[in-house]
Amino acid sequence: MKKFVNNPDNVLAEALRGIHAAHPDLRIDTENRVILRGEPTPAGKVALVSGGGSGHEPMHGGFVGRGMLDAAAAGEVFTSPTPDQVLAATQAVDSGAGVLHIVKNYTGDVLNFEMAAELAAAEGVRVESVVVADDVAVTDSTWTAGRRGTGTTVILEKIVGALAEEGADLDAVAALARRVSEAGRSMGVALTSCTVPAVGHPTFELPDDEMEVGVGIHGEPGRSRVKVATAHEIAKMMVDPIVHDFGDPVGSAIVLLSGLGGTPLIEQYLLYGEIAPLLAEAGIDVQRVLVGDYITSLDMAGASLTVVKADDEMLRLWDAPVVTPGLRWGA
Amino acid sequence: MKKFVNNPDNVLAEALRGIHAAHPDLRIDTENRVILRGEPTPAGKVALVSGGGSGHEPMHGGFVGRGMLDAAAAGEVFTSPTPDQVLAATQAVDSGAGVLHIVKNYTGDVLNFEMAAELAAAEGVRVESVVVADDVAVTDSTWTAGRRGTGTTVILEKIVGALAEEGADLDAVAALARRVSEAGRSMGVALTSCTVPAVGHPTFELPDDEMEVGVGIHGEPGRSRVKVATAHEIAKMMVDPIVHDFGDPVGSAIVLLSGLGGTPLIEQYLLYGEIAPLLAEAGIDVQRVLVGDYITSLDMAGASLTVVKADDEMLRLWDAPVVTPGLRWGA
Amino acid sequence: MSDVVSTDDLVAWIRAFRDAVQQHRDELTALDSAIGDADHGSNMARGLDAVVAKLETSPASAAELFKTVGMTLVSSVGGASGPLYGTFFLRMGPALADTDGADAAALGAALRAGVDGVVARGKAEPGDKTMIDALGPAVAAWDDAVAAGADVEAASAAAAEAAAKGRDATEPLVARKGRASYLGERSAGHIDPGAASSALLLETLRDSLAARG
Amino acid sequence: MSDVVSTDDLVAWIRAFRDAVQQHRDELTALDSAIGDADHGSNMARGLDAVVAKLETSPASAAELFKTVGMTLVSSVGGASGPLYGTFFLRMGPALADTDGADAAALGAALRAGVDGVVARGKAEPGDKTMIDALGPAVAAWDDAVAAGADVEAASAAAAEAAAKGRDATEPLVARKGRASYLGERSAGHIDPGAASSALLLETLRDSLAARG
Ligand SMILES: Nc1ncnc2c1ncn2[C@@H]1O[C@H](COP(=O)(O)OP(=O)(O)O)[C@@H](O)[C@H]1O
Ligand SMILES: Nc1ncnc2c1ncn2[C@@H]1O[C@H](COP(=O)(O)OP(=O)(O)O)[C@@H](O)[C@H]1O
Ligand SMILES: [Mg+2]
Ligand SMILES: [Mg+2]
Ligand SMILES: [Mg+2]
Ligand SMILES: [Mg+2]
Repeated sequence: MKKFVNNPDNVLAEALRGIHAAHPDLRIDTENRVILRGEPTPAGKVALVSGGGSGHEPMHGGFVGRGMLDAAAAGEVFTSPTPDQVLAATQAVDSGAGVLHIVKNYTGDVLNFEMAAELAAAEGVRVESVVVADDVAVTDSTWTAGRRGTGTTVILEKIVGALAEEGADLDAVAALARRVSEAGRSMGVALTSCTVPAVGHPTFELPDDEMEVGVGIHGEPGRSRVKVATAHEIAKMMVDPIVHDFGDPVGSAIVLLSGLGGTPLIEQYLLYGEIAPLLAEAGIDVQRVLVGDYITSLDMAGASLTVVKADDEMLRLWDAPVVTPGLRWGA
Repeated sequence: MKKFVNNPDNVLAEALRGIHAAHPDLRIDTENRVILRGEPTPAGKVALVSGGGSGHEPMHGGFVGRGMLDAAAAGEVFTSPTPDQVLAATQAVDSGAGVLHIVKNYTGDVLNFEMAAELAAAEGVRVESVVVADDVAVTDSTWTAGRRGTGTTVILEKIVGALAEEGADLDAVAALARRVSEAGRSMGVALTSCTVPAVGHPTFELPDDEMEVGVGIHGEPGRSRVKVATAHEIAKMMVDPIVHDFGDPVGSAIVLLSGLGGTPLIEQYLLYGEIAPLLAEAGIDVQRVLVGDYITSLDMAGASLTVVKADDEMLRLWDAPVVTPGLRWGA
Repeated sequence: MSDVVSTDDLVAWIRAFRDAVQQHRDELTALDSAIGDADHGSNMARGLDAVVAKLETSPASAAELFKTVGMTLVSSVGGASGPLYGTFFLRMGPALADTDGADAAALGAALRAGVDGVVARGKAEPGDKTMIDALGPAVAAWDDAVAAGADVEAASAAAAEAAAKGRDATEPLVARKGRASYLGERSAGHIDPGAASSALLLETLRDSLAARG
Repeated sequence: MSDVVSTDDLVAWIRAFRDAVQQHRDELTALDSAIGDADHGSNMARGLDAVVAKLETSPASAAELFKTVGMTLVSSVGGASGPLYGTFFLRMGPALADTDGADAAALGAALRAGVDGVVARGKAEPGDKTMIDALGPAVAAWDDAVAAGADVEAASAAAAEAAAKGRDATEPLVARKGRASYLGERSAGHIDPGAASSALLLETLRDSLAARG
């Protein structure tokens, strides 16, 4: 394993040190592994709390700041945070106006946030939760754990964060969050596995001429393994299932093409150059787009595509100012 | 080779398509492979032109926009652009106030920009050039090609871009550029080689337990090969030669820790967590810091550290608004 | 040898479980690599190390022991296994609140309370390819043994055997819960990591009871 | 066989140089991988393909030929080799401006003008481990051969041999110019890629002149 690490079992604590050093405007609760805005939540502002396993940076800690999250709880690598962590984050940022939990649909995340919400409620904090489940690679059914939550989370945190900043109440914030969540679809592919530091070798073996289609962001294998394809063919593998899953015409959309951590920007742009015309062909009118590493899977080479059907309110809130390490504009 | 590519010999043209699709506010001169701001240079504003081989994204195309570059000429992967390209960029953005060429000190870049400057002068465009040569891994001497230009280039483009935006004349802009250039030092390490698409296999072989110290950004081997070390030891390998090379106390500084393309953000933060205390110990007062992929070397796993000794004017200009794909704040 | 299980016996079990998880850490992670995210071994090891650290001060009762174990797992593991194993122990505690030294029936009832808690939290059904596929058969076997007059040694042996069989039976299943469900058909052909750690839980109970001598 | 080299002969040389570079493309890139950035083969191949495409329309004179070759290389190669090889040919052209069919002395003078141009642009000295270490000895050998009464065939053979020896002699050198200089002592033990392509340049001149039959 070749990584910038000291002790593979101490990656999270040490990465938090670096985040602290690099972003003096954020606060770090070292004990609870929570990343918070420098300033307390203004009275009356609904607070947004997210979190999840580490290894997906800049998500979520990199999206803490004005116009986006109020706090993020950082679990161990690929392991959702514990209820204590989420509770600490929730209590730290509640101004009395309540807290929205933004949860990605993984059993661990759902259970831990659920317990945290119960504990917070017992402490008198009003908590609403939204669970993002946007990965079309996973067949959905009431009998399964359902779809994974991936890229839509980032777009949701931005849009809903802007609404909270405007002073909307918890019900309105939660309602918009659910609307954005339902409007998003994602699909990921991997050219290599990733290596979990504590494990020290790749999570799965992938021959030199094969790739995984329909991967999540935790190094889990995908839905199928195919021969390595051209960027054009890969773009189709990503766009087609999303378009198919939407079914109805999409119209205006916000699009995110995220690298998974080991894929350089030049390849991401090249891939997006193939994706953009396919989206246009499918009648998806890309109003806003991000290309870059926003939701990663350690050092995995690969990319995930997210399309969120966006109405005018979502676009307006997307354009609102945001000041975080990972997304910044308008201020 | 596992990459998002179609034809390995067509990477640049196809990546430009993606940049165009992802950044509708930029203009792309497809024929000359030049990335330009959407709006023409305002009358009286000195224009900044940079460029170099591709494979270092977001540098330079990702730094085109308000407050930074006016145009960037994109060469083939790791190959400096031709004089025609640089001339086309220069002529496109000259408003009559003259053009600053920002050149990294590689023989190819220097020669091609030199020829372009001669051609531009012949066409009546006033051109000044600054050559960045900040890599302390390279022993400097009048008998050699001198030091490579790396991370200081990014910081220079930001600071000097802000001065040009304020309406300073070409002499003032060029003078500041030289001042920033002289104030910067960089040092890079690689955990893996990179793979040039047209070549299809890694540029050099690196055993699983070894790393390269003192690498540039073109996949060239470094100054020495050592056993893979802890993040703490690697931080020392980066900080010590920079501090030593400055000699005099540094005081206030702007710091950039850039991933080389294949290293995820969590590792970069972890490494920066080790670097920050070493800088403090050495009396370097970090006033501003960036951690992330800003100047990359395709899919190389590794990082480079840049320290620019910064006076108050530089800090003020650093904080000025910038609106580019790769750096954005204040607007 | 006694048919009553003391709090010390239960502490010995938890310690033995920690040791077994540490010993099988890489194996559990390898199982999780195949159909999950390669952390089940480190998750369980981290949690049980924290538990054992808490047991430096001896718990006054079985109820207190299991509350400590459950709370510590919930607050130190994360992932799916943290809340699920945590709930398991948090539910076992109250079931033993009034007993001072549990007999086979009481311990069986506590185990069942724990398993019911896991089902309530995780909503897994038998055959979903989860820890329930080891835990469920284990408590059923325990109850059957008790009904047939078994003592704790015999009941725990029957439960451990059933858990191991349940673990092995997860191999051909297509996962419908947890992270492995994302793989669809590709999840078949691998043993579920949570079922494997649950089998260790029952095996260490059997062994630590037997070792009381 | 003639001692006067026609424009067609020179066109044949440039085509032969392209073919040789294409053939040795991977080899040149491998040399550049060891001490550079792994692009010398593709740089030269790209440039010479562009040159050969331009030669679809036959140039009227040697001067026009070399102007086209030089400009095309400058505008299509980039890197260090683009301006350097470009300058080489751009300087050769004027040196042949007044000759209609070059003899050994004229061609030698043109080659020397080209090499002087490369030195002026790149500031490399002999022993810096660059293309100059192949080109310099080549023109010196050419001049010596002409002084000894050689015709173009013999002069080009001497030059090609000297270039190849110069190329091989770069192996132990520590680079002081170009990208290889960043490696310091580690650049020793590898042949310089530019010297290797320059040796091909002289070898294809020799071979294409000899092949005129
Ligand atoms: N809904 C559920 N009910 C019961 N057990 C579950 C459920 N979801 C997952 N599990 C168990 O959790 C195990 C995975 O635990 P672990 O790897 O530690 O957590 P994570 O999946 O969050 O990485 C699975 O092997 C499975 O046995
Ligand atoms: N200053 C110089 N003078 C003469 N030749 C040089 C000089 N610098 C580099 N070269 C030659 O250029 C070759 C490298 O060319 P190439 O790989 O195409 O460009 P780059 O180094 O820009 O990638 C070197 O092998 C060397 O022979
Ligand atoms: Mg996990
Ligand atoms: Mg090059
Ligand atoms: Mg797991
Ligand atoms: Mg080269």
